[in-house]
Amino acid sequence: MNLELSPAEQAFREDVRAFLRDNLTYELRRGQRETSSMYPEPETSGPWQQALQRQGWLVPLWPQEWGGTGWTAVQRFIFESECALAGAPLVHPMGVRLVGPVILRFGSEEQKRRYLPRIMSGEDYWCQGFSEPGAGSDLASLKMRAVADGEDYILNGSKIWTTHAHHANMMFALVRTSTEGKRQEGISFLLIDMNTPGIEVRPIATIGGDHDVNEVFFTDVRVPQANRIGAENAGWDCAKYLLEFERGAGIFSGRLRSQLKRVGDAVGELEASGVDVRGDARLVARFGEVCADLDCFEMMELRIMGALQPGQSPGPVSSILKLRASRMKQAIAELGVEVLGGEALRWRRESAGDSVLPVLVPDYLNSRAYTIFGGAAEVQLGIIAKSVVGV
Amino acid sequence: MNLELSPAEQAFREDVRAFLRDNLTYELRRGQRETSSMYPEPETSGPWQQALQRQGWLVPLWPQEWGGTGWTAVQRFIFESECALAGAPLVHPMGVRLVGPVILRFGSEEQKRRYLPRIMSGEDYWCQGFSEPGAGSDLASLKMRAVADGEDYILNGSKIWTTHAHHANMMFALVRTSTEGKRQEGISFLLIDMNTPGIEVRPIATIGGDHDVNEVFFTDVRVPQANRIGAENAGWDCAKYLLEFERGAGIFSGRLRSQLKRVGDAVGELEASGVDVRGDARLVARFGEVCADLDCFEMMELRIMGALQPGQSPGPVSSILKLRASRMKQAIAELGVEVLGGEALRWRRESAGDSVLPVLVPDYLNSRAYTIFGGAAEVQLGIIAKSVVGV
Amino acid sequence: MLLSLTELQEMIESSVLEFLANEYDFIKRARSRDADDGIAPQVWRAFAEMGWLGLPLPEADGGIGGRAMESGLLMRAFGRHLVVEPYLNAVLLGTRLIAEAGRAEQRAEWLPDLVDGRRRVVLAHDERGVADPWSARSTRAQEQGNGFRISGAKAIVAGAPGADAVLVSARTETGGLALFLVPLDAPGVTVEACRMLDGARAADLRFDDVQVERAALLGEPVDASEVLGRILAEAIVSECWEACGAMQAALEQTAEYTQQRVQFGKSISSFQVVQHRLAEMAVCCEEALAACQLAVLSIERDPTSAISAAAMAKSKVGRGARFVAQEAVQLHGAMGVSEELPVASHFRKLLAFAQGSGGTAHAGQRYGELMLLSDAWRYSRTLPSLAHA
Amino acid sequence: MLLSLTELQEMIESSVLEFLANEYDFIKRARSRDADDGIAPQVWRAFAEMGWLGLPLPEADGGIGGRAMESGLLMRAFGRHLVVEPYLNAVLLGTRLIAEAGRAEQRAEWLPDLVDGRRRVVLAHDERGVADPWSARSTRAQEQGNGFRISGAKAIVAGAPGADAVLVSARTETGGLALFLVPLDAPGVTVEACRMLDGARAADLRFDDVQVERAALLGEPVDASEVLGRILAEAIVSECWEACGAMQAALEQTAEYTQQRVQFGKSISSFQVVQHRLAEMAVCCEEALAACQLAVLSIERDPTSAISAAAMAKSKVGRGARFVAQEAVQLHGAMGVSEELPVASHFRKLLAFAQGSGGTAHAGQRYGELMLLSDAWRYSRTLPSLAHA
Repeated sequence: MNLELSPAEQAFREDVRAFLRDNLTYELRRGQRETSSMYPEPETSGPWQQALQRQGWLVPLWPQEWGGTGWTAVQRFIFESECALAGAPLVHPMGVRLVGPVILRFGSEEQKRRYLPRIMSGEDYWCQGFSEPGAGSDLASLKMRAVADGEDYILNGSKIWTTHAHHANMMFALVRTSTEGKRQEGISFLLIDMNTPGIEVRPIATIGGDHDVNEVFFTDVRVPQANRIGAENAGWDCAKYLLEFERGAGIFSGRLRSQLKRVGDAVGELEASGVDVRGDARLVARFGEVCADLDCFEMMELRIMGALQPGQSPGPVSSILKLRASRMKQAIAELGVEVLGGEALRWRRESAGDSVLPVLVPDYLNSRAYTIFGGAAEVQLGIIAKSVVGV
Repeated sequence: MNLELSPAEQAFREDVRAFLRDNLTYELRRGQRETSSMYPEPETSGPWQQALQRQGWLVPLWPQEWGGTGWTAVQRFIFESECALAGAPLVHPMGVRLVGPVILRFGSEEQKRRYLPRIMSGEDYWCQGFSEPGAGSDLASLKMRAVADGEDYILNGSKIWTTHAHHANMMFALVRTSTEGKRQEGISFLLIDMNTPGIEVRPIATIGGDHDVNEVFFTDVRVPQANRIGAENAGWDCAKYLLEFERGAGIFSGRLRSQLKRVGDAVGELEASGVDVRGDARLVARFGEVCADLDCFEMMELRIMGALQPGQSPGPVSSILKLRASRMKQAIAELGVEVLGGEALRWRRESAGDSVLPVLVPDYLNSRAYTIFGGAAEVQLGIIAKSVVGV
Repeated sequence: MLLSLTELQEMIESSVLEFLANEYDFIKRARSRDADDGIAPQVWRAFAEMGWLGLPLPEADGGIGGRAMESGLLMRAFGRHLVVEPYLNAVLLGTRLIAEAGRAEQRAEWLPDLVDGRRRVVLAHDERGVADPWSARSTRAQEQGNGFRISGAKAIVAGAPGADAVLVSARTETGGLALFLVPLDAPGVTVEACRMLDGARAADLRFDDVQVERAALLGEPVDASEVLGRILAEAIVSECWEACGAMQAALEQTAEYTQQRVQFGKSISSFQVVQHRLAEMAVCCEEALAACQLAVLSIERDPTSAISAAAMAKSKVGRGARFVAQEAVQLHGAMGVSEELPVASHFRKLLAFAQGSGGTAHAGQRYGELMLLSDAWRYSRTLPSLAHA
Repeated sequence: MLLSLTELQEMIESSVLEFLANEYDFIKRARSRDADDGIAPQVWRAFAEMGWLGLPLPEADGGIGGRAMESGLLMRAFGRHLVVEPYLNAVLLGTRLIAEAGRAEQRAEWLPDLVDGRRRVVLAHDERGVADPWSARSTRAQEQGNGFRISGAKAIVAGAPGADAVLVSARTETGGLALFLVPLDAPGVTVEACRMLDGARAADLRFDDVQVERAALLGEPVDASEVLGRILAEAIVSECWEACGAMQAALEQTAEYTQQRVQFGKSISSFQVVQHRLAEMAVCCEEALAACQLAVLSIERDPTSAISAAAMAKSKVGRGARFVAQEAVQLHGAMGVSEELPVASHFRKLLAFAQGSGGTAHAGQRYGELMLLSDAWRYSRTLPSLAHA
C-alpha cells in the first residue's frame, strides 16, 4: 500500500492545477465560499460548468463517446480533490450526475441526442421530482398520478423539497402510472418542461434562511409520453440506477475539507480581530478531533472509491461514506459555530467583504438536512447493519 | 416550592447524624469505600444491618407492626442521603427490600412469623434466583422446572448471575410449575434453603475481578411446597410486586455522590503526590459536567420520590430515575478512570491503606453492568417512550 | 420542604400560558418577529397590563415581588411559545438592575415608566470575544469634570432597537465595574441594528468618548460587580427556564409528528429507534427541568450561590438543549428544516441559548473550577448545608 | 498509488493470524496471562522462529525489514487475539531503539540475542503524572567520573518482569534526553512487579543513584529526543493497529452473539436499536482502520510526521475504541461482564489502549495544537503535498 503518485498521476494533477489557475476566477471562488445552502446559485455554478465543458472535464463518468474522460478512479479523486480544495463551485448535479446517466442508460437515441448536449451546455437546468409530501425515505409510496390521454400524460399531484425548481426549466420525475401490483411496479420516469401550463412552484423557507427548495404543484399538466424514459411502469429501475450511479459518483472529502478551511479561516479572522480563539483548550482539542475525523474519512474514501474500476459501484459500503460524510458536514459546521462563540447569535445573511464569518451559522443550520435528505441516516444505518455487519 | 427543612425534618436529620456518629465505625466506612462490586461483603454489611436493626431503622418501608418506621418520603430521602454521604455500607437488599415485602404481601402468617424476624436479624442471608441462561430481560421465558412430588417440589435447572449465592443460606426463586397457558401463568415463587442437597454454586468471574455473581445448578432438589409464597402458578404476581416495590424503594443520589466523593478524593490524593490534575482544563470541565449531572439527578429524584405518599409507587417515571442512575454510575466511574490517567493501566485489587485509587478501575469495569442488570437501559427506554412520551 | 408549586406560582404560570396560547401562536408570533424593534406593541402592552413588566420588582415599586421561581415559570412559557420580545434584557436585567442598584431618584424617574411599558431600558454588557459573563470588560469610563467619558463597544445588545436608554457596563479607573444609564441618542453613541438567530432584534453599540454626567452612574459610586454578577446569573438561570420550555415544546411536537407521519406502512413512532430517541429527549427535558428548579431554589436559599447555580444549570440545560434540538429536527425529517412547522424556530432558539452567555461548554468548565475550588461536591445539593462534622 | 496490501504484507498478516488462531485462542491465551512474566516461553520462541522479534529490523541485523505497515498488520492480529506478551515494548521499542540508535558494539552485543529471543530489553520511559509521551522526564542522569548516576522512577513498565535490561530515558545536565541500557539487577534498581489492566505484566522501577558506565549510554552522547520521539510515535501507531484488531474482533463477536441470543421470541439482532448500534460499531471499525492506514502511510512517506500521525490516529481510534468496547459489552448483556466470553477481555484491552500513551483526549488536543500551528489542515492528507500556489 502506498500513496505516492505515479508519473502519469503526477502529470495529471499538474494539468488540473494549471486548469484551475487559468479558469477559477476570484468571483467563482467567492460565490462558492459564500454559499451556505447545498448548491451554489446558477450564476456561480453556470460559468464554472462552461469552463469544465470547454476543457472536456464536465462529465468524467459518462461514456467517452458522450464526453466522458475515461479517467481512473484515482484520477477522479485527484480531480475532485483539487477542484474542491481550490474552492471551485460545485457543478449542479441534477443534470450531469443524475438525469444524464439515466438517459444514457435507458433513453432512446433520440432522447440522448436531444437532452445530453443541452445538459452539458447548461442550456437545460434540471430539478428532481422524487419526494412527495407523503413519500420521503419511503419513496415507493409516491402518489402523483400520470394518466395517459392520447399521446400525452395528464399529471396531477405535487412534489416537494424540489431543489432549485425555481431556477430549473426541466424536471425529471417519478410519477404513478398504475396503482396495480406492487407499489414499485406502477411508477414511470418522466422528463417535464417546467414551462408547461399547470405547474406552480411555491418556495419553501428553510431553517438557514436560504431559498433552496420548493413545492411544485401539478394541475392537469400535459406531458408528452415521448418524454418518458424507458417503458411505462418501469421507472423504478431508472430510479434505482440513478441512486446506484450517484453512489459511485460522490467524492466528498475535498468538499468537506473546503468547508473546514472556512472554519480554520474563521479562527484566523477572529484572532486577527483580537479574539483569543486558540487560548480555549477545549476548542483546540475539538479542532484536532474534527481534523482527525476528516483525515480518516479522506483515507477511507480514497481506499474505497480509488480502488473502483470504471463503471464499478462501491456497493453497500458507500452507505458508510454517505453516513459519515453527512455527519462530518454537521461536525465541521458545528465547530464553526463553536468558533464563533457569542457572534453566532447574529443573524446576518448579507455578504461582508471577504469575511467567512457570516456563512457559518446558516451553514450549520442547513447542515442538519444532510442526515435527512438523500437517504436519511437511519436508512443508511439499516443498510450497514444488513449488508456490512450482516445481521 | 422550597427545600427548607421543617423543624421536625431538621430534628430528624440531626437524629440520623447522631446515630451515624455513634455507630458508623471507621472499619465499616472503609469496607464500603473499598467495595468496587455492587454490594459490600457480608462482613461489612452485616454489622451495619445489626446497628440499624437495633435502632429500629432497618426496614423503613415495612408496615409499622413489622418494624417499619412510618417515615415520610422526605424523611426517607434524608435518611438515605445522610447514610450514603457518611459512607455507611449498603444494606444487602435481597432480604429487607426484595423478599421481605413479597412475604409481607403474599406470605401466610406462618411464613411471616418464620422469615421476617430472620431477615431483620440477618440470620438468613438471601439471594435472588430469577435470571436463567436463556432468560435475562425477558424474564418470563424462564425454564427451571419444579415438579410436585407429595408435599414437595423437585427442582431441576439452573439460575445465573446470582449475586452472593456463595454467601447466602436462602434463595427466593421463580420456577416453572406449569408449561400451559401464557408463559407468565406457569410460574411459582419459592423459598429455597441453599443447604438442600443437589444445589451447586459455581462462581462466575466478572470483568472487574470481583467474585460477585454465580451460576446455581439444581439437580433433583427437594423443596417443601410449604415454601411456596402465594398460590401455585401465581409467582408472576409476586415478581411484579417485588419489582414495583423495588421501584419505589431506591434512593440513588446519595450513593452516587458517595461514589463521586471517591473520585474527588482521588483528585486530591494525586495532587498531593505531585500530579497536576487540575491543570487539565478538559478534566476540570468534565468534573463540572458530572457534578452538574449529579446535582440535577438529585433534584429530580427528590422531586419524584420525595413527593410520594407512603406505599405509593412513582410509576413509569421511575424508569427515568433508573436509567439515569445507571448512566450516572458509569459516568462517575469513567471520570474516575480519566482522573487516574496512565495509572489506570495498573491492575491492583489489594487494598492500599487509605488510598482510593485502587478501587477506581474495578469500579468502572463493574459499572458497565448497571445498564444491563435489573432492567437493561434498552428496556427502560422502551418504557419511557410508551409511558412518559406516550408513543 | 415543599416539592410543588405555590398557588401564586401556578397562577402566574397558567396566566402566561393562557395569554400566549391565545395571543402568541406560531402565526401571530410573526407580528413580533417582523416588527422593526422585535416588539409587537399590543403584546408589550399586554405584558404591562398583566403586570409582567414588573414581575421581579417589589410591590412597593409597582411590581409583583416575583423571585427566581416566578421569573423562571414565566420564561418557560415564553420559551414554549418562542417569544421574541426582549423581556429578559429589558425586564429581568434593565428594569431589575435599576430597581436593585439605582438611587432613589433614578428609581423614581424610571421604574413607573418601565413597569407601565412606556419606556424601555436594556443592559449593554456583552463584548466581542469576551465569553465569560462575569469577566472584565474592555469598555472604559474615565472620570472627567463632573461626569464620565465612556469608550468601547457592546455587541449584539438584545432589545436595543427602540430602547430609550441602555445600562452600559464599563471598567472605571479604580478597576471596578460601573453601570451607566445612557440614552441611545446621546452624542457619540452609534447604533447598528441587527437581527438575532432567534428572531429577536439587537444592535451593536459603539461609544466614542460619550460624555455623561455623574448622575448617569447607576447607584452610588461603588463597584457594581456584585449586584450585576448576581443579577446576570439569575438572568442566565431564567434563560435556562426559557430553553426548558422550548425543549419541552420541541419534544411534544416531535412526539406528535412521529405519530402522524407514516413511512413504510407504519407511523414512524412505531420504529424502535424513534421510540428510544424520543425517550432520550424526554429524559433530557426532565433533567433540564430539575436543573432549573435546583438553580432557583439554591438562589432563593442563598443569593451568593447565583453564579454557581447559573453555571450548573447552563451546563446541564445547554447539553440537553443541543440533543433535543438536533433530534427534534432529525425526527421531523425534511419538515424539520422547513419553516412550515415551529420546530426549525425551536432549533434556532435553542442554538441561540447554547451559544449565548458564554456558551454551554464554558459553563461546565466554570462549574468544574468552582467545584474544585470548594468542597461543595461532597455534600447534598438539595438538603440545606449544615456545619459539617 | 497502491491501495491494497503488497504480497509481503499479506503474507505477514496471514501467517500471524494463522499462528494465533492455532496457538493463541482464548483458552490457550491463559498460558501467557498466568505466566509470572506474562510470557509463555513457547509463544515467545515461536515469535523468534517466525522472525517477528526482528520484524522492524533491517535484514543486515537479522530482521525482516518491516516498516510501519508491517508492524501494524502484525499488531492488528495481536489485538484480535489479545496477545499479552510485551511485544510492543520489547521489540517495537527496546530492540528497535538499540538497532536505530545504538553504537556498533551495542548493536553487536544485543541484537542477535534479542532477535533470537534469548534476551529481552524494554523501554522504561513513562513516569507517574506525565501524560504526554514527548514531554520532559523527571528522571535525571548526572555525569560522574567516567559514567553517569541515574535517579528517578518509571511507572508501569510493560514487560519489565523477566527482562534482562531496560532502556531508561533520562534528562541530562545539558537539558537533553538520553537513553541508558541498565540491567535490572544493577545496584540501586528496585523492581516492583504489577499486573496490567490487559493481563500483561509490568513493573514500577526506581533508580536510586544507579551508577552506570559511559558505555551504558545508548548511541553517541547526543540528544536522543528525536529518535526516541519518532519511534515512540510509531509505537503509538502500532498500538492503534492493535486496538483496531481488538475492535474488529469485538464487533464480530457481538454480531454473532446478538444473532444467537433470543429474547422476547426473536434474536436480539432483529431489534432495530441493536442493528443500528452494530452499524455504528462497524463504522467505527472502518474509520479506525483508515486512521491506522493513513498514519503508517504518512510515516512511510515522511518520518518527521510521525508525532502528528500518532496523535491523529490515537485520537480517532481511541474514540472509536471507547464506543465499540462499551457497546460490545452492553449488547452482550450479562455475558458481556463475565469472563466466559472474550468480550470482557477486549473491553479491558481497549480501555488500556485508551488510557495509555497520554490518553485519547490528550491526543486530540495535541493534534489540534499541531494543526493550528501549521496550515496542514488546509491540504489533502492523502495526496502528496506540493509547493502550494
